Amino acid sequence: MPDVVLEPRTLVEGPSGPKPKKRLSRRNIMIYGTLIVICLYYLLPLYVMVVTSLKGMPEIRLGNIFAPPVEITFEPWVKAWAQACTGLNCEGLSRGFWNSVRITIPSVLASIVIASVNGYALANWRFKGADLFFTILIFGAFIPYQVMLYPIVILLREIGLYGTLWGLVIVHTIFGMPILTLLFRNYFTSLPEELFKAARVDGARFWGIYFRIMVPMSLPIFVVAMILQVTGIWNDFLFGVVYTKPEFYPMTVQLNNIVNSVQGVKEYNVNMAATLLTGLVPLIIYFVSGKLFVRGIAAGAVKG
Amino acid sequence: ATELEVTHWWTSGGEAAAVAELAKAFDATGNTWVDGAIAGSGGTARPIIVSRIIGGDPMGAFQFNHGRQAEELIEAGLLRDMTDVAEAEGWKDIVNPPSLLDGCTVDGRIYCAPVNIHSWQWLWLSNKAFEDAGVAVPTNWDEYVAASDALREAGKLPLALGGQPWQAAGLFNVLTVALAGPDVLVKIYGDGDTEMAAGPEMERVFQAAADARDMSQGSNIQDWNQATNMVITDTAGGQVMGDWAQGEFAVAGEVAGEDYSCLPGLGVNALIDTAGDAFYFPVVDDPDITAAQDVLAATLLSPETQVAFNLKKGSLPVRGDVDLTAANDCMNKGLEILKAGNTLPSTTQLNTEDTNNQLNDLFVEFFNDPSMTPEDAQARYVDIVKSKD
Amino acid sequence: MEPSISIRDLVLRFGAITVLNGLNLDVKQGEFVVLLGSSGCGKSTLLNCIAGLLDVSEGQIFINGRNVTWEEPSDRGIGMVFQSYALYPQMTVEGNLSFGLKNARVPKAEVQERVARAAKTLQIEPLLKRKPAALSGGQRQRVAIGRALVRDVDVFLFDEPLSNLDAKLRADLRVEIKQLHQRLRNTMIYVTHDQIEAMTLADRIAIMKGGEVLQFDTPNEIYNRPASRYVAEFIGSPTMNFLEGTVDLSEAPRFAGSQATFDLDGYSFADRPAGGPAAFGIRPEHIVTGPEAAAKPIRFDTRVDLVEPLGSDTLAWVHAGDQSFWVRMDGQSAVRSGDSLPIGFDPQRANIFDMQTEARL
Amino acid sequence: MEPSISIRDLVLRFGAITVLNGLNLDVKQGEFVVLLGSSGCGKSTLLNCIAGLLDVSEGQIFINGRNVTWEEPSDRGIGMVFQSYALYPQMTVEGNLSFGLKNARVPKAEVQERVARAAKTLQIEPLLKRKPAALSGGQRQRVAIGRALVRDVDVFLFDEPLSNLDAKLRADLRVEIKQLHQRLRNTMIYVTHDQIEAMTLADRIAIMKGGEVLQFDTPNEIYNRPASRYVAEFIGSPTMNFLEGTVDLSEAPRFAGSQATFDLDGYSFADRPAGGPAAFGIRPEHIVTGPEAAAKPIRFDTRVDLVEPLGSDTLAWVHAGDQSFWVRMDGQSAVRSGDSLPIGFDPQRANIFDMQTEARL
Amino acid sequence: MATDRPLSLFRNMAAKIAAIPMILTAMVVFVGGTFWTITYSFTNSKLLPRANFVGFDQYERLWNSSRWLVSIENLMIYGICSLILSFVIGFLLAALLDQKIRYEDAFRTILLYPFALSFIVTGLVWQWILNPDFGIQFIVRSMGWESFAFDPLYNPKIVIFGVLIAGLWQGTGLIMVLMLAGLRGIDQEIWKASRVDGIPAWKTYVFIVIPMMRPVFITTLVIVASGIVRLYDLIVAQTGGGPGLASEVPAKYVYDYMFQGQNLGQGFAASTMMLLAVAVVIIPWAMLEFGGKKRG
Ligand SMILES: Nc1ncnc2c1ncn2[C@@H]1O[C@H](COP(=O)(O)OP(=O)(O)OP(=O)(O)O)[C@@H](O)[C@H]1O
Ligand SMILES: Nc1ncnc2c1ncn2[C@@H]1O[C@H](COP(=O)(O)OP(=O)(O)OP(=O)(O)O)[C@@H](O)[C@H]1O
Ligand SMILES: [Mg+2]
Ligand SMILES: [Mg+2]
Repeated sequence: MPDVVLEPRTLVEGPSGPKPKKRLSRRNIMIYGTLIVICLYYLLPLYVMVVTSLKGMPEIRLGNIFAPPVEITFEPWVKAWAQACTGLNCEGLSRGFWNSVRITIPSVLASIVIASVNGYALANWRFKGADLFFTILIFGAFIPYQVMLYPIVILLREIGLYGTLWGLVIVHTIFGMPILTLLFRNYFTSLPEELFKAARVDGARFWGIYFRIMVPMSLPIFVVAMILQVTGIWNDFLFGVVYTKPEFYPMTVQLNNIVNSVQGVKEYNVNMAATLLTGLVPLIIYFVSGKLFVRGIAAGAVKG
Repeated sequence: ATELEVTHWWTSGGEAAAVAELAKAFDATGNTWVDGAIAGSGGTARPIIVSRIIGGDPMGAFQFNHGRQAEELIEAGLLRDMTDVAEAEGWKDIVNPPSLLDGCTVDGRIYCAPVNIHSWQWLWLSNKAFEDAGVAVPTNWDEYVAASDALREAGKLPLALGGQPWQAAGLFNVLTVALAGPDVLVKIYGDGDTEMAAGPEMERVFQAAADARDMSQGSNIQDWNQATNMVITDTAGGQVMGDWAQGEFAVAGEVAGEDYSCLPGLGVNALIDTAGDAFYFPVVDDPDITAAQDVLAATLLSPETQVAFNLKKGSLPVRGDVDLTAANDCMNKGLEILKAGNTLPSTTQLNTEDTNNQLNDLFVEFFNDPSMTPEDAQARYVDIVKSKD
Repeated sequence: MEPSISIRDLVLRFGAITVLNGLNLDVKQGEFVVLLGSSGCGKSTLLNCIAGLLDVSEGQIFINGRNVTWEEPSDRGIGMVFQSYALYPQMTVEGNLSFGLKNARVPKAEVQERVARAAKTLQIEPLLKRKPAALSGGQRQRVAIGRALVRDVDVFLFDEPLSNLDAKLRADLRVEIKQLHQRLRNTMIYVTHDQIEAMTLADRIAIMKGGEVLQFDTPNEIYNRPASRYVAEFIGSPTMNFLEGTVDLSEAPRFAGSQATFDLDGYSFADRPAGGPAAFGIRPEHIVTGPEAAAKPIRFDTRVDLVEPLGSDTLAWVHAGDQSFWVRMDGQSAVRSGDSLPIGFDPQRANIFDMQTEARL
Repeated sequence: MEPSISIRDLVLRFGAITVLNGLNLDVKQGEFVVLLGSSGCGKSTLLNCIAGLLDVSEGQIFINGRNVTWEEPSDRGIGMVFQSYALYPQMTVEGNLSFGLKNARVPKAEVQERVARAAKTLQIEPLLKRKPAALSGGQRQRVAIGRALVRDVDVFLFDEPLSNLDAKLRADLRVEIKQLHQRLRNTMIYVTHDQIEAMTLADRIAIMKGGEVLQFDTPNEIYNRPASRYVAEFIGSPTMNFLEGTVDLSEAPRFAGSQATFDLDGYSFADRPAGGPAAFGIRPEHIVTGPEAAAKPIRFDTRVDLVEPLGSDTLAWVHAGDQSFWVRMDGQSAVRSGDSLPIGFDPQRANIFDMQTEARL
Repeated sequence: MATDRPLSLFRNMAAKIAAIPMILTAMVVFVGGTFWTITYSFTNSKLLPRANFVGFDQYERLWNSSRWLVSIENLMIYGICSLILSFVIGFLLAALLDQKIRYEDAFRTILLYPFALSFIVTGLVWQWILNPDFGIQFIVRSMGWESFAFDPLYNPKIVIFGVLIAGLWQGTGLIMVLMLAGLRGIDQEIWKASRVDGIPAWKTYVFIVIPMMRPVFITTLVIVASGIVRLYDLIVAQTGGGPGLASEVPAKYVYDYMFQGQNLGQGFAASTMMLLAVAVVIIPWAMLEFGGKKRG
């Protein structure tokens, strides 16, 4: 290193190097302490559910819901999954599981496809009146589901889809549309507009740009939408039961039946096991793709 | 064999066992009962049933409380006219009391098949609880009220009452019948007699309701059968609930008269109403299903089915000509009253669901808010009666 | 020969805001036109109108004599290069280049051939299999140019293609674009707000302001004979120096300023100038300093306020009374802040503007 | 006088990556130092270390003789101005200026007085009640400077403050910053990768590369006697021309290139240069053209490849054999692509670098 | 040749066709359904919708109903508390997680997982934990503190806060993620500037960062507020509206009257009031927020 003329070293005193980082600094204790306490609070219900679902009824009746099981039994899980009765059907949740899968997959796909196309059209192809429709959609986000129950029954009847799986898919698509469209629109708006222009100059049209340019760039937001929809649709009870028939009843109908049909005493352990079993799919999705979820939201979902 | 989907909300232990009897009988005819149980209550199940019918994809049959609930569906021509089956089976002659069939009749045509009689007017008492409290098992409402302090002291809840609105309203209506008499009830609900509603008889009922409110303070439960369970486990002195509670006692293995006592009409007016469940049959295109519907209707009222079903359900059969030797103490009490003709129409027959719903709201509020005076409650009661149609 | 691009009375509004206001422009075949103007003056808007990416509110656009006002961007025979490169991030360079061709259903063999040719022209052959994320800024911009190149278009549109690059790269790519134009001889329209780019690249420059074209002429003409004071100030760094005063055209043209009065011998006036209040403008590099100044017809004795040594040149900010000047001197100049410095210049090198209309006299 | 800022053996690592590697730097009181280097060389990192925004991995930092290595940024007596302005968007200009003071519990009257003074210095008084969103880029940057100004700090740190502005504004603000420095005489450290800014603003420039300081000297020295080939190439636009060949120091120093061989009369060699393979560098503006070229000791007959008229100057890219040169000529030059052009230059003006070490001979 | 301005209807044809599902949903379902609802709110429909108009009778009855008034009051209390608390808690959690901490992923997942569970499940679990006979109250008492009382679900005065506890537990994770995303979007130089200015972190958050997160807050607001208005499942699962009417909410009123009470007209009147309230807030706001500007 030529030419760097240093002053005589008269100054070399006092601290040097990195700040001594106390692993247990007050600040760290506060932060981690708070976080751990909060996390314990958030985990408490899950803990109660798991613990209870592993106890036998006598043990539950003795009290303390927070106490760990003295004798672990998987009986309640077996019962919830395969034996719990609803009316005459004593197959537990297993009966509804595949229905839930059959409902969730097409509903999630359809609602995401439609909402993403909407968001894309709103963000990049702003036609006259687009804002109006969007405002109505946002308004729709606030309409209580119950209000729309009958109008939609009539609608589905008129288009001949009442009672079919596709009718239910349409209903899920409709009610998922407001929030998903908002997310997709915000995301697509945050993508550089020049890309869209470049593609138009390159001769791609509406669908070409959507499929070839936009979709490949939008993995994060698709993950967000997927997670939101899977959760929402999997957990839905009302639509599943109102717009289909027993052959399609989702798992939540069984859950409702198990939880609400009290046979003598409430079998809390079975209820909890059933609850956990029903929540398992969305829970797994959260635990697996939570990271992508956060990234997706950060990637533009919140840029209004 | 035709598959017939039947929707109902009988999912508690006793109820489910009873439904199984229906299904067994129906399956024995060579058809298949497809069970479409929806747990919860009529509130959960009804919109589902109605949606299915409006949506043009109805189930084969469904359960309603007979009375005015299905009126509009019938008027809209969505439900089948079962008069032919009724005539072929001679329901007119066998259904007892005959008023039951009136609930199914619109413009002279019969639209439903009643399956049982459920009466509300029962007080269930835990013998052991009173024993623990050191008082005799009461034989009427007043004794019961008098015993409440002793029960409290013994750490028992005097009166178990679930939090669901219909239970509160039911309790009140039972008190009305017992304390003011059936005529009052029929006048008020049937004729919308507001003077009667505001009158001194009802004042007394409201006072009694306030007593009941005091007695029920501290029931942290929602479902009716949890309340029943408190009586079964002797943690509560008693419960006012319809005869379906009987099914719970039965499932728990309790013996009437020994473990528990029952007082129809609260031991004051030994009367029972004739509410009940009935099956309706939506109009469908498929002739196979129509045929199966006819079979089901007939099966429901067959003597064997009636016996098997009602024993499990704890309700009374709709025909007087069946032999219920297996019936227990309480059931026999009911049968006797029925035989004696001491019946009155049920609130589901007298009121629209709308009125019942308003009554539910009023009484659930009353029973849960000790600051609401009986006078205030009565004033609102009069308003509801005034606006009923 | 008919103009390559011809814009007639173009009006563009965004809601209530009129961004382009009755703009007319004719670009010759093979010409390199630069649109220059300050931020927000409507350059990008105009370019987007030509490309068909914005729907015009009024007026018409012709490309090679064809009215394309309502045609799709891809049918207009244009290629466009953007400031942010706008490469499709999920495709390889090859994919980026061929995307437009595939959309136009060009046969596969031809696609390959054209991509190969473009890649060769731009020397990006080794990059063909990479994704844009793995490219440097300069390489990305080259790919973006390639994307226009493969499509064999008549007209290239550039929207500040070099703004995101650092100075060194910018200079290099500027030369490459210039060479590309010399080789292809396509019509090119190039938006920038960098004067150096404008001056070096353009056959003609259109100076824009508030959605209008103020002057459309060769760089030389714009630099030396700006049509208005705005143009004069806009072009040149440091900016032109102005003396305010009055022009008297009654006899021999004279300029009377607050500090000095002098003859305007040799100044080439525009057609029929009127006299009156005027601004006399002289560029910093047309001012000579020190001994040479004495030989000039107009002279000031100034004091130096600030010196900016650029290495290659030295700029000085000097004043005489309340009149300040930027002066450009040799890079080796030893002048210092506080020195006194005689300066001088020729009226021939000056531009005089009317104070009201701002137009060149 | 003790140095204003003194950096000793500064090491900074991000995880496994060492960004600054034992850096030393002494800045005098009141000096304007510019850190110049290409993107990613660690300029911002160094500045952030000085400001206390990054915890150093090793080494010490002194400000006015005080060891501040572990002090909080606000206690170091520094003010900082950022590229993105970093104004608090929801506060008025006044709020932005006074927020730090209020927080330090400066009495209200004094806050007002200081804000007023800073606003006056920066001529932003009329803007005090506006929010940043209602300001232009230049105004925003002035407010950002004001925020440092009100705090009466000893040292100003600037991180590319002008990069987000357009050329014209950049030039204006550059002058303002220079004048501000002349008035305040604070120590200022200024990061940029714009050479013009560096050359005009700096008392001394530190050229950085890969987390090290390559040369720390006055602009003039750096321009005319770059310590290494990297520095020479980095500074100056167009870049320095190089002829590669061999330096023979045995007798009279001679340079033997592929095209020509010539004496190095008058070249001032560094202390003890070795001969051998070397690059002979000459800046474009030190090359004379046309008839004058004949008088120079080194001459080439070249052909013009490309002409870039800048208005004030004209650049030409010429070649002789396989040796190319950038040449800078007068703005009025009529040279055209394809012309032949004799050029010439002095070895005195040249810089010769060792081919291996890249150091100046 | 495209010389003439084409009919504006046919510009962007593909976009319009692609937007048909959205347009249909908006117009037929949301607008159509709303008008249908409003229309039938003026009838005395019972079990089936019938066009038997009775003027404002349903509304009169609605506003005379103490249950409706209680419902509105509850929704107000719940809504305001839930909005404030979920924003405050969500933000605080996000700020905590934004401190460059280790195991951020784990913490985040834990805070977010309740969102995967339905309100039904949430309501059940919390009903249980809050049950005085074997939940928290029982535990605390059995630890020796006999007079401890915590039975929100059985105390009409505070039952709505019992619901709030569960609602927040379920929903704050999502808010936290949204806020975290917003925080990560803040220009790092702002933080540096405030540190140089010597502004303490909390002040930077309150006075600088939060005001900068407006877009995030808006998206969050839409999500939270729409959830509040539709509050139903949680109430049903946790309290069933009880004790008494103490935790009734409008959506439940609508549902109960439409289906339990078989008085569609009344349910529709209640819905109309809800929709009206939402429209009054949403439409002007959405116009401002989404209309006018071109992009984002
Ligand atoms: N979509 C739009 N809606 C409303 N106004 C717009 C829109 N796009 C651009 N404008 C306005 O039109 C004017 C011209 O914008 P344009 O982008 O053409 O400027 P520009 O000359 O390209 O500027 P820059 O050099 O900054 O790119 C600006 O005032 C801008 O605010
Ligand atoms: N937080 C960080 N973590 C890891 N590496 C970093 C981080 N910040 C900077 N670096 C790396 O340190 C090096 C120096 O970064 P720095 O920002 O100081 O460069 P710079 O000279 O300011 O560049 P520019 O001119 O682009 O601003 C870069 O290679 C960069 O990738
Ligand atoms: Mg632009
Ligand atoms: Mg930097």
